[in-house]
Amino acid sequence: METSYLITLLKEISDIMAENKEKLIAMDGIVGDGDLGLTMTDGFKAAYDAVADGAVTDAGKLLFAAGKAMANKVPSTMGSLMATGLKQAGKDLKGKETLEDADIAQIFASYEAGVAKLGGAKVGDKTFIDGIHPAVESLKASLDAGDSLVDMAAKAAAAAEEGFKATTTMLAVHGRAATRGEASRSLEDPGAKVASLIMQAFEKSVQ
Amino acid sequence: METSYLITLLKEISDIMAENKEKLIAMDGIVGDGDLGLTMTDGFKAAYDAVADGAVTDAGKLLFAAGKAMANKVPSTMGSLMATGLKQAGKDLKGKETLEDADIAQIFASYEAGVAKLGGAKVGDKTFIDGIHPAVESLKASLDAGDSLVDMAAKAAAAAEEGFKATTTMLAVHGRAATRGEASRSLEDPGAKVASLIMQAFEKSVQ
Amino acid sequence: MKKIINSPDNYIKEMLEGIYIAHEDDLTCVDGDLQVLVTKHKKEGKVGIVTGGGSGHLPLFLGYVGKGMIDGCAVGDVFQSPSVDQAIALTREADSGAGVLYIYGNYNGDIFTFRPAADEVEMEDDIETAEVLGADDVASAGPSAPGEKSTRRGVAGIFFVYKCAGAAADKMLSLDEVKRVAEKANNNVRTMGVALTPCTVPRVGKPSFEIEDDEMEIGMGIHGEPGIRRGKLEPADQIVDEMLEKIVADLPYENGDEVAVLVNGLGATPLDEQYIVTRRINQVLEEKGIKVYKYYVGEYATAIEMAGFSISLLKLDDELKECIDHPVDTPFFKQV
Amino acid sequence: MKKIINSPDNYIKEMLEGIYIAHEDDLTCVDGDLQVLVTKHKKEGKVGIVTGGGSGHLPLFLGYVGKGMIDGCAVGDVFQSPSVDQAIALTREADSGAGVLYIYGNYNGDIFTFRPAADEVEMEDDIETAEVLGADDVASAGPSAPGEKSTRRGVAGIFFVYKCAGAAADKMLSLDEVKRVAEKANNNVRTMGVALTPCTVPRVGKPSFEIEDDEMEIGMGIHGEPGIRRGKLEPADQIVDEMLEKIVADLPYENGDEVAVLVNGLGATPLDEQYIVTRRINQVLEEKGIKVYKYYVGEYATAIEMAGFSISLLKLDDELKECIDHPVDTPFFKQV
Ligand SMILES: Nc1ncnc2c1ncn2[C@@H]1O[C@H](COP(=O)(O)OP(=O)(O)O)[C@@H](O)[C@H]1O
Ligand SMILES: Nc1ncnc2c1ncn2[C@@H]1O[C@H](COP(=O)(O)OP(=O)(O)O)[C@@H](O)[C@H]1O
Ligand SMILES: [Mg+2]
Ligand SMILES: [Mg+2]
Ligand SMILES: [Mg+2]
Ligand SMILES: [Mg+2]
Repeated sequence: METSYLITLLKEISDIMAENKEKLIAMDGIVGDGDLGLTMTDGFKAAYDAVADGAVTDAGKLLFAAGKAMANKVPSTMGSLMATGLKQAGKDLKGKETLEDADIAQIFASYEAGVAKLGGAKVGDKTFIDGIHPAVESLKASLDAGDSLVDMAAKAAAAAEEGFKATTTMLAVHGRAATRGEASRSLEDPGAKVASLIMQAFEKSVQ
Repeated sequence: METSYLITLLKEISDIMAENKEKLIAMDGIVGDGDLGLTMTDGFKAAYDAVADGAVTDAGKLLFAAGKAMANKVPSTMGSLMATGLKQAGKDLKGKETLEDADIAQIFASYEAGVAKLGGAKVGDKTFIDGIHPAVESLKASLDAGDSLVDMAAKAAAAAEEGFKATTTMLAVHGRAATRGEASRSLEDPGAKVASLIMQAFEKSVQ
Repeated sequence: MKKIINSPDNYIKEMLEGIYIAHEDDLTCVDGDLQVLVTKHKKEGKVGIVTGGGSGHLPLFLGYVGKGMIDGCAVGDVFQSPSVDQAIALTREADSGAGVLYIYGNYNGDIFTFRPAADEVEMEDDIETAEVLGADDVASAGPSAPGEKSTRRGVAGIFFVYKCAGAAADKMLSLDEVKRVAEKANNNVRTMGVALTPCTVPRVGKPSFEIEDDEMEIGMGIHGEPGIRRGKLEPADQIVDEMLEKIVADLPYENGDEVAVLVNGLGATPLDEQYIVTRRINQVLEEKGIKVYKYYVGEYATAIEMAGFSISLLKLDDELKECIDHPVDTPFFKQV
Repeated sequence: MKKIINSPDNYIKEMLEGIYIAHEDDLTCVDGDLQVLVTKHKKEGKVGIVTGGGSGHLPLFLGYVGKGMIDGCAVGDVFQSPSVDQAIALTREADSGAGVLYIYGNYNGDIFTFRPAADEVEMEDDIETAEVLGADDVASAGPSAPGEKSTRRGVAGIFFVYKCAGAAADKMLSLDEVKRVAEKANNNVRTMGVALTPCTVPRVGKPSFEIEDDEMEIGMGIHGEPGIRRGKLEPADQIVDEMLEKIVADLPYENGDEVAVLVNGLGATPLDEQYIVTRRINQVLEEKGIKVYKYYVGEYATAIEMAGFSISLLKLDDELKECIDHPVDTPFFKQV
């Protein structure tokens, strides 16, 4: 695949955040300050806009530039984490001018690693990680199983959505939601929803 | 009549203001700042309380003391004007230990004169004066005609109420209501309503 | 009524107790009456400046009692005048032989308090007094004919009158001179306000007026009295333009004239919005060739928890500029 | 949403423009970026103190940039962090050879901004940096175990950290010493807030939470996040008692200990109510044998137009008392 596919992917992510803007505001309004819809919409749009012209063809440089744009645009908790995920993916894919399925899987693995490194959250902490991690695991399994890209994406999206749904069993330990202790358990984590949306966008991008 | 009648009169005035507290707040809320119900209730109560024990029997001193108490309690526009009316009546009745009907009429004439002197409002300026003035005129006429006190009071109360109603034809020139120019004309003047209430209380006090 | 209070009846008392606690080093009351408040830093031989009016306008009026500004203040209940006796006690305390200047808003309630008080201290204590009545609210009445007394109400612009008179007194000018400076400031200041929400007098318990979620009241009174126009809420720039149009037209300006500007929040307006307003004021005055010597932005005269703001312009000459520059140290307002 | 603005998208830009206009003599921006703000009165050889965080908290954070306090501030969009690049530009400007201390709230968004910036200026510019993270909100998390980093958020109490660190830096102490003083203040300050109404982020357009007319939210976050208890609105004294109970219990006090107290309005709370609260605080602390060295009352850290207040207590020793007494002159806060 050409690296211009990454522009399509970023466009799908940007679009899905815009479509879910109000939903994310509402979800974050319950556990946090309600800004997530704004930061995700503006941030992924900035990421896409920065590379939309196709001038950069190196996959790594493209993802890193997208991350940098997002970091400058929406330097909030999730904004910085998502930007760092993109930048980490950029670092790890540097030099690639075409993309294999394994590279695509690597993008999300790097993305998760970047977020985990900056934020220090572990699986089960009721964060973005709980949405993205099952998806990354699913991508690895699909690679091993030789699934088609379309199947890989569909399974990963389903895994992310499941991971998101499972956050209603977890106790928040990061950010404002942690204040609420046991009362936080039954609430959905909005950052994990973002992970699920990213994977849905991925699924669309390969159809 | 004994000068203790003045205590009864002040009690009736105090009571009628308390009964009309919300109504005065609402009326003043339309043209002014809405405080009139508070100041009239608190002020006339303070006036009554100051003399209720009957220790002072000089009609003049009694009225003056009532006015002073009111002045200290509610030093607002109408509060000061009403206090000054009481104090003027006090000055003019000084030395009286019993009251003739003419003295009673004089109380209200002095009251009007005190208010007019401090406030400088003329008949037709859409103020308290437009309620009290017709009542004072009516009292004079009743005296000349030899009406009973009960009749005097009833006629004066009716005159005050008519005076109050007539304020809806006048243009405000004093206080905040004046800002509104022609738009003020159709509005009832809350200060004139106070005059009408005072005269209603007077009517009750002689029954 | 959503307020952090204990009871409406104790509102003023408890508020004043808090003020004396927080500003113990600077403020004290006269004869145990919390409502009569004077500076602890009395300057002997200086003209005393005192003021007064209703509560509910903090930091007006009592917040300006201090070094370089005014010497004392009598406050009444919410939106109510202090009493004659309180004004008398205040005057006696503020005088240190050079006489006392009353600066208060042009409002019958307060006039009925301070004039009798002045009569009494002149008669009984031989204290020389003078008065200047703040009358800056262009929305409250038309301009007065030459020689006629103004029927306009005093609002936030009285801050500038305190500031200039306070500086003049601090420079040890005579009562006549301090009065002249105060009058000059008073004649040179114009204000207009706009309200977005009403305020609630604690003892009344309900809002002073009703207003729709998308409406504003231009020219409302500082007690929440009806203004000159009720209309749809407009963008900040448009509101500022309408207000400045009225303010600037009311006093002739020439190209190059200088002003001090007060952008005043009425109680519930975020500072952010006040600065958005400041930005536009600057643009408009620049266009009109009026130079801004100094900006004051913040809550200077409120109407309890009203949302909205007012703009005051003070036209300056060299003498007033010097007064504006004079340092001040009061509980609520400090200028270094 | 009832706001005096032009458009939500221009809210920050126009607000900042107004700030630079009104405080032209004291503040300037770095490289034309309005969101990176520094004092015009840079003191050579002094440790630079910088801060940053989201807009919507005026006068926090940028209002404390000035003499005797902090040197610069990077502000983000409403309730959003500034960017790493902005923090880098700010640090470079604030350094004058003695190093730079970051004081900002313990909040991931800001940590993700300032830590990478510190890495970069240390690497590229050889600027020595240190950081102290405000973590005073006792309602935001339990106390941290010894040695563990706090998970509490920073709120109004950061004012005291600025104040003390600012004084230390102004006395030309070293970076290590300024950091030590800042840390001491930070460890000694506790805050708790209560909200009566929500606030509306302009670009969101609707209130951050819903609350009944007779309810309050105890321990709400400074962005309007849910607090620790939603309940019926109580009398002021009762609210204060509950808050002080939590605040005082969180840090051991001995009879005779001295504190500085900050009573902070969240944006729409009248000063009157803040003084009613002050009065009660004084009563309670007196009962507990805690002596108040100084009160600060007013809007120090807001949540746009939220109604409510917070109480911060700073436990003092002789060194911190000296810092508290140090004069300050910033656009929003002056102490003579
Ligand atoms: N350390 C972390 N690692 C990963 N995700 C995190 C971390 N902390 C918080 N999050 C995610 O961030 C989301 C909130 O993001 P955001 O709205 O930007 O926070 P805030 O407004 O408090 O800055 C949470 O729902 C959670 O999923
Ligand atoms: N100069 C005056 N003489 C007589 N009555 C007056 C005068 N000025 C105002 N009033 C009366 O006062 C009433 C308002 O009183 P009040 O509510 O105390 O005023 P405010 O709240 O503006 O001080 C008006 O309705 C009017 O009748
Ligand atoms: Mg959020
Ligand atoms: Mg946020
Ligand atoms: Mg009134
Ligand atoms: Mg009234």
